[in-house]
Amino acid sequence: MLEVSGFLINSSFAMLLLPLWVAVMIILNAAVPFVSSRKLTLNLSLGVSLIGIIFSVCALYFCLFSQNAAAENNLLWLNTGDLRVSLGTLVDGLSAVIMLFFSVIFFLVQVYSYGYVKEEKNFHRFFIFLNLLNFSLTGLILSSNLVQTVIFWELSGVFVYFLINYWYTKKSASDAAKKTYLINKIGDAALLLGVIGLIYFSVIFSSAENMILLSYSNLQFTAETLYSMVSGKTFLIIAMLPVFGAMTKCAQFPFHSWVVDATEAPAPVNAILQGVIPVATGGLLLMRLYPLFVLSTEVLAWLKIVGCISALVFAYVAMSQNNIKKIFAYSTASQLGLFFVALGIGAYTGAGYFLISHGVLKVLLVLTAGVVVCSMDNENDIKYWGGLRQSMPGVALIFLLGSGALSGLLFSGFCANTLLLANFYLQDNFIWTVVILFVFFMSAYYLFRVYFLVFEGEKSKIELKKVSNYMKCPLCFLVVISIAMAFCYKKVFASLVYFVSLEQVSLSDGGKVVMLFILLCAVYITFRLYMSPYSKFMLIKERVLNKENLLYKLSYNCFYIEEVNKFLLDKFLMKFCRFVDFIDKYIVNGVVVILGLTTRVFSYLVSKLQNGNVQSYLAYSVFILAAIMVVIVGIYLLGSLVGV
Amino acid sequence: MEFLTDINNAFLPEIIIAAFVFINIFLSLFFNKKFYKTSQWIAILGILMSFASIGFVQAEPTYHAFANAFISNVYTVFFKSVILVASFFAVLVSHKIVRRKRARAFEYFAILFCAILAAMLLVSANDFLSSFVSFEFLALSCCLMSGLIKNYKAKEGALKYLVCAVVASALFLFGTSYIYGITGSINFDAIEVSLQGYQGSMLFALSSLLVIIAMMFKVSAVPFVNWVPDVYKGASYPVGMFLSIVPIAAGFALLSRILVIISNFVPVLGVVIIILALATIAFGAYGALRQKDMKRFAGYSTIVQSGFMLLAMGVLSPYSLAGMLYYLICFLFTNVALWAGMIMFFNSNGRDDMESYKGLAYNNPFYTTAMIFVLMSLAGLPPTSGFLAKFFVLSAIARLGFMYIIFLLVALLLGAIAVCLYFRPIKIMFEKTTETLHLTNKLVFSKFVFYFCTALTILLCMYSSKIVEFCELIAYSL
Amino acid sequence: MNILSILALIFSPAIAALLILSPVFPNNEIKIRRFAKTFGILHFIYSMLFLLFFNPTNFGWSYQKELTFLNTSWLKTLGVTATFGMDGISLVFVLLTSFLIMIALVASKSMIRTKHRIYYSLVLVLETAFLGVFCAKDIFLFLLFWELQLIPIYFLVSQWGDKTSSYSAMKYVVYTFVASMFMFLGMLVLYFYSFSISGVLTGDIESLSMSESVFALWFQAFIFFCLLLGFAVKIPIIPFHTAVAKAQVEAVTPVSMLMAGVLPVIGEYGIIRFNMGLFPEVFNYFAPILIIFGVVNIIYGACLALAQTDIKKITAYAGFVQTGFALIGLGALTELGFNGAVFQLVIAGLIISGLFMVTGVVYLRTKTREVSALGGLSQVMPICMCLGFIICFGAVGVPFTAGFIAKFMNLSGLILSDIEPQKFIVSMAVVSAIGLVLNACYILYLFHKTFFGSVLSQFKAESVQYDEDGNEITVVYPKRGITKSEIIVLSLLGIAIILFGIFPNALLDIFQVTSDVILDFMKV
Amino acid sequence: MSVIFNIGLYHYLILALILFCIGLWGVIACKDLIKVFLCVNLMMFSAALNYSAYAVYVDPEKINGVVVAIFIIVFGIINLVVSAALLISVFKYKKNLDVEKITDIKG
Repeated sequence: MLEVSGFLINSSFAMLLLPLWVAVMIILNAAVPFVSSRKLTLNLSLGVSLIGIIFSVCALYFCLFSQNAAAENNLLWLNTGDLRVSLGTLVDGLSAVIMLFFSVIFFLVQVYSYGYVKEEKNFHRFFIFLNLLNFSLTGLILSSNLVQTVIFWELSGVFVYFLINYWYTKKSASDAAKKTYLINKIGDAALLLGVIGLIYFSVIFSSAENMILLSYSNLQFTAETLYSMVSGKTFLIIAMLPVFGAMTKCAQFPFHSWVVDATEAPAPVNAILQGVIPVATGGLLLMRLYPLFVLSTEVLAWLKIVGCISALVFAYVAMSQNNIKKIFAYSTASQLGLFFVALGIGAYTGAGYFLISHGVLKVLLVLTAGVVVCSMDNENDIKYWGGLRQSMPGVALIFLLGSGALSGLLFSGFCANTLLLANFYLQDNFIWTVVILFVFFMSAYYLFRVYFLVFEGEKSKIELKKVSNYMKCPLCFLVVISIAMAFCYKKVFASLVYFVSLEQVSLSDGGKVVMLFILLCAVYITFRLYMSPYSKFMLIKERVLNKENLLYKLSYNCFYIEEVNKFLLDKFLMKFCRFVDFIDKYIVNGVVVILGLTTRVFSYLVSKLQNGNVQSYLAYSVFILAAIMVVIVGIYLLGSLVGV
Repeated sequence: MEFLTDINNAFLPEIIIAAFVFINIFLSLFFNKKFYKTSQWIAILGILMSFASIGFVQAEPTYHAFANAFISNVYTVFFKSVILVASFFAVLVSHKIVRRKRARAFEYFAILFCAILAAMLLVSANDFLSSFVSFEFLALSCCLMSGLIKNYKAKEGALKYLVCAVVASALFLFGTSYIYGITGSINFDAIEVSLQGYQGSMLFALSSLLVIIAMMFKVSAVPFVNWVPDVYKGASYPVGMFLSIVPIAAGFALLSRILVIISNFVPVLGVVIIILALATIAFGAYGALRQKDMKRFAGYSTIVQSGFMLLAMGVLSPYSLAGMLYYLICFLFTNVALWAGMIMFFNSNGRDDMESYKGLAYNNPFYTTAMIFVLMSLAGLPPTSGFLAKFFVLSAIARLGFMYIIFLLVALLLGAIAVCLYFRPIKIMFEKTTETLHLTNKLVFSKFVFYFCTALTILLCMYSSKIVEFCELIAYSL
Repeated sequence: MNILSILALIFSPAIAALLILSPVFPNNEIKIRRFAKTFGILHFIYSMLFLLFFNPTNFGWSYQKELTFLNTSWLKTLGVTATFGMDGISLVFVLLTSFLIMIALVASKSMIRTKHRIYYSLVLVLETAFLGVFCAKDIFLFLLFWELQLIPIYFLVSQWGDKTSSYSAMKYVVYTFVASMFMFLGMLVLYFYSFSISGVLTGDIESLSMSESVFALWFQAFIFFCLLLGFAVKIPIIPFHTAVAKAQVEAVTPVSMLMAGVLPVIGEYGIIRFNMGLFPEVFNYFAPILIIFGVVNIIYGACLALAQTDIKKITAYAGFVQTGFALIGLGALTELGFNGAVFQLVIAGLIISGLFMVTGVVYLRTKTREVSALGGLSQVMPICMCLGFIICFGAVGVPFTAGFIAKFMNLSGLILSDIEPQKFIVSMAVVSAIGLVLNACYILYLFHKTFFGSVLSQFKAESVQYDEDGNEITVVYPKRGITKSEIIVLSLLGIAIILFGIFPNALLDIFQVTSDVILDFMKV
Repeated sequence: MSVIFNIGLYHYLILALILFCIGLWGVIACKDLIKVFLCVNLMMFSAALNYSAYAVYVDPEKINGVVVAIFIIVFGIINLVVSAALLISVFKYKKNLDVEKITDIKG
């Protein structure tokens, strides 16, 4: 078994290129007009994902049982000047775990997607880009060095862009795609800049010829050298820039708005965006670069602050939204905020587990919501829904389990939440503990609010459409995964994903009870508010959940962040651009125009001079002659004066 | 018999031209309807004979003829051949004028030959008297030529030319009279001898300035420049072509020879000439920018070109002189080509305003292409000889020293404006128009001149090495 | 290699142009076009042969050849010779030029409707001028070919462009000419002062580079800036861009492609060859200025592009941004930056001409360039959009397109630079990273406004058909879609962009040794 | 008094200069073309005066200046002849010899 997995890992380049090849095959499939078959496309891409799963299981096995914890393959790609960039694969615990998560989820999402888009005209395009995304994310997860990460990082952004832009005739969708890409581009630029800064130091300090540039396997060394060599400020800037990259991909404040707008995308894409992308890009990057961050308390503090703001703000915002997709989007931002806080506080393993667990559950929820939305004829507003449990009990159950798990009551979500809480609690950090509990509370509130509003209560009038089984099966699998995850934390996850200098902790039973109590409180409040009206709660509902109430308005409009952004863009950036345009048109160009005009004026003067009167011609000549004579006489007089 | 030896050794071409003047006058007495057509052939014959006889002239070492009044050396021979070539082209393209003049065609050629003779004399004049005589002679014959055709504008042009010419010669005389007074001699060689050890004085400076300014009339440079477009407009095309080259070449020959003698004693003269040259270029360039008439445009263009040649005069080293000579050669062919092109156009539809060139490119691509090359050469753009010529002249200034860089810069920028003005006719030729214009020119001669000279403008750029060497050789002989 | 004559490489286009112009050639639009196209392809293949036999580890000039007339040098007495040669950088640019000319000739099929004879011959003459600049070994030969470009460009812009293109062509020519006059001034001064020092009158670049280091520094700086001004207008560096932008916008598409693709390369080639090659000391001193210019190009260009509503203007300004990155690389004075600059130049040539092609295709169909009048074209011209997106992402700098590598190299070259103070370099890098984001902004803005959203009624497909399954297929009206030649153009550009994105060393290895030599020279 | 009556070279020169200036002034200021030509002649003759004065005082052996002066007189007359011819033909068209009227070609 170890040999087999070793062989597979050594051929990991093939694993990387497989999705690309499949994408090409699908293009060919789509290009041949009459033979093109949708099933073939599905089978091809499912096949790739399956191979991915096998590969990652092997990788996991390899990492668990092999002596050398990491396997690395590298290929020199760009060699110029001092720069020697390699592309390669690195299979270690972290990448194996995330690879497994990714390939499994991707497999399920693809199955779901088939059900989702099988009627669409551009069916093949969807799968082409799914496979390309698969390629880029595989490359990202397996990347052996930071430069490669940058490359695949940006690449994944492009394919995400295309996936969101799937319905490009819809203006909102294409705008959302643009926004997503551009916001991510900010992160890309920051990350690129950070990596270039790191390159500077690694080229200068470690000039070993055959070393892989910014390789992850000796990142620790690089980071420590860097820390010892440069000033704290420089180090902080360099370490901070990748954090910004991760913030955009993980939709942290203030780069969150793309994930909200991207809900225009098809549901599977949405699931990938909220579940897979943060794990495979931002999360992975942060965990990879953790050796760098650990050295600077400022960076960790920054992680904490950003995460805390996002977690609180977006959880709060999610509580009042009506669009189901937006609720999940804000929920994603909020939960990933928790991940940031966890990393900031030093809970490396716990944060990783939380991240993956959240990924699985968020995919589950978004996909479930997708099923519901599909059957409700693309109605997103939960106010018009209700009582769906009768018509689709299975989905309702899955949704209930999913929200329970995500809010931390069940399965892997419970494990993840307890882990986080333990880390906060054990570090004697009371304020953080309160904050995180508050976030848990709010999460439970908005998740169950959705459940109650959608599946319980009065039945809505909208007629239900039949939903393909392709869309329903993956949901069950996801629940199973979540359950399975709950059991393999200690044996598998914690032994693979760890940070050497940080110890792993677990929550005491008392803490678990407290947490469960708070969560149940939240569920109860929600239940009382939305399910069985209770007079006292109704009062709250009328007072607080009122369109006129400031708190509610803030929550409903997401603290007007979007408006502020828009204001900045329209009033500031565009004004500035127009100002530059003005300068260009009237000043830079104006100088040229004026020069041209002077030429014209001169030529006009000359033509006026040429008045046809021969006497004036003579007069000009005599005048010039006299002028030169005067000058010469002057020179001679001056000369004689000086001579005297 | 010394007289005859002089003629044989130094004056053969001039004598042949003079003989043809008389032949022409004589022939003009016999009027016959068919006979006048031969006048052009006779003129061609005269010029060819004269050109051939240049080979018999003593050029090395310098030959002093007629009691040292005229000289003959490589330098003068070069200018004489330039003048003869230019006149040859002028004769070739005067077919139309011969037809129009009919009986008086011989008179026309007689005056033309007078002008050639005068120009050649001016080139080889070696004292103030001979230079003044040929100066006046050239002015008068050019004046008569430009007033030859029967319309008011020609007369007005001729009148303006005459007024300017006589004032210029008066200035010339007045200036030379003081130099005569200072040196006690009118002969250039004697002046050079007597000036040895001379410190220079204000009077000398002023008088040489007068002489130089008077010469500016011949080379059509500032300050005696305003007559140029008016006279060209009045004159007929072949005369315009002649005027735009021959007097200028002759003027430069004399100017350079006078400058060689006096420039050492007048320190600011070089700068004055450079400034005048720059002013000339500016005047020509700015004046041509608004021009609507092709003939006047050609006039301004001539001013620009002569300004560039004058620029080389301000430096007066063998190098710059060689540059000037090379420029002159290029200018000769390019300008001939320009005028020939204009003549071709004029002969086919009798119009000379620039607007009538509209849309020419679409029906006469070959003509247009050639014309573009000509204009590019005048503008100094590659791959034509004009580019090299400008390069040569400007490099002479660059060689002078860092203080002259400002002049160089101004010259270059004015050159850029010159590009602007030479693009104008091209632009007009490419403008869209409804009427189709065909050049119905059946005259082989003007066609030949046009295309031949255009080809030369390009070839001169490529096979320039030998020519530049040749020019340097000539410049050293001065 | 006997068959590889650099003279044939340079002058064959001009000869082909003469052949087209000559009365012997049939005045048949199709024949002229085919001939020109075939010639372009053959010329590209021929120049590829040069690459095949090129020894990339060669230090000096290869394929040297002097053009003699009657067995004497061109201007022997003035020390000016017509010597041509190629080193790695020249070769790369020659290949680019040949490729872009080929592309432009293919693209001309649908864009050029009148005066084919003159058009194709002018393009070929322009090619000779371009190649001559890259291969000239003598400053005056360089100048000759430099100014030779103006004439074809003038006609190409004015005759086949928009209504006001005549004016802008004139403006362009005069503006460039004025700047090149400064360059001329610098060259003349250099030529004579090196003569006064070395005693040899020569215009040969290599010999010149030996002598000028004796000059006073301020004098070197004077010449340096004279030359730089000439090159700056060609590139264009920002305050000198107005005429260039206008001409690019108003020219017909293939001409815009050539102008935006090759002219910046020529300008920066001049900087590399003269400013770096002749004045290393001064260049070391003034390199930060180049970086500032580069950053200004990026930011100012991007802001301008964002404020425009004309798709071609946006594209033109996008070109400025691209060249700005190359300027940064040049100014950084590191091997990485230098290689990145050369790489970026080649890639910018491909990318910007590609963008111009896309906008040209759109303009040809829709007859409008206003963003507000466009929209939803993805449904009527999907192929154009797909190919356009490759180029667009090349411009944005997405990995595995060449644009990414170029920008990555330039930025890291900048960071690695030794220029003091460090703060300056860092802030410049940060600003140019912001430029990266803005760059993406306007390019996506352009593409979204043009291609996405609901299709405007005037662009709707003419008819709708159904396939066997009953699905609706929009049948694109032939005039509105895209022609074969356009597909070829766009896909060739796209392939090139992706190819160099995946195998950057294929391009880099050609000129690395040359750039090493130049940079070693800089360090002395 | 002796300065005035002992006539020497400078008297001639100053006289010539005055004549020249008058001539120049006349050329520029006279509206009548005939006057203009006469003034030109005045200028030329002033030069002739210079030449002959110098011939006597500076170059007494060869007296080249006198020869020049004679030529100047001859050419002055030739000028007048040619100008007369031109003036007549211009007068035919314009019925006028005012300089300011003869401005058909301009611009």
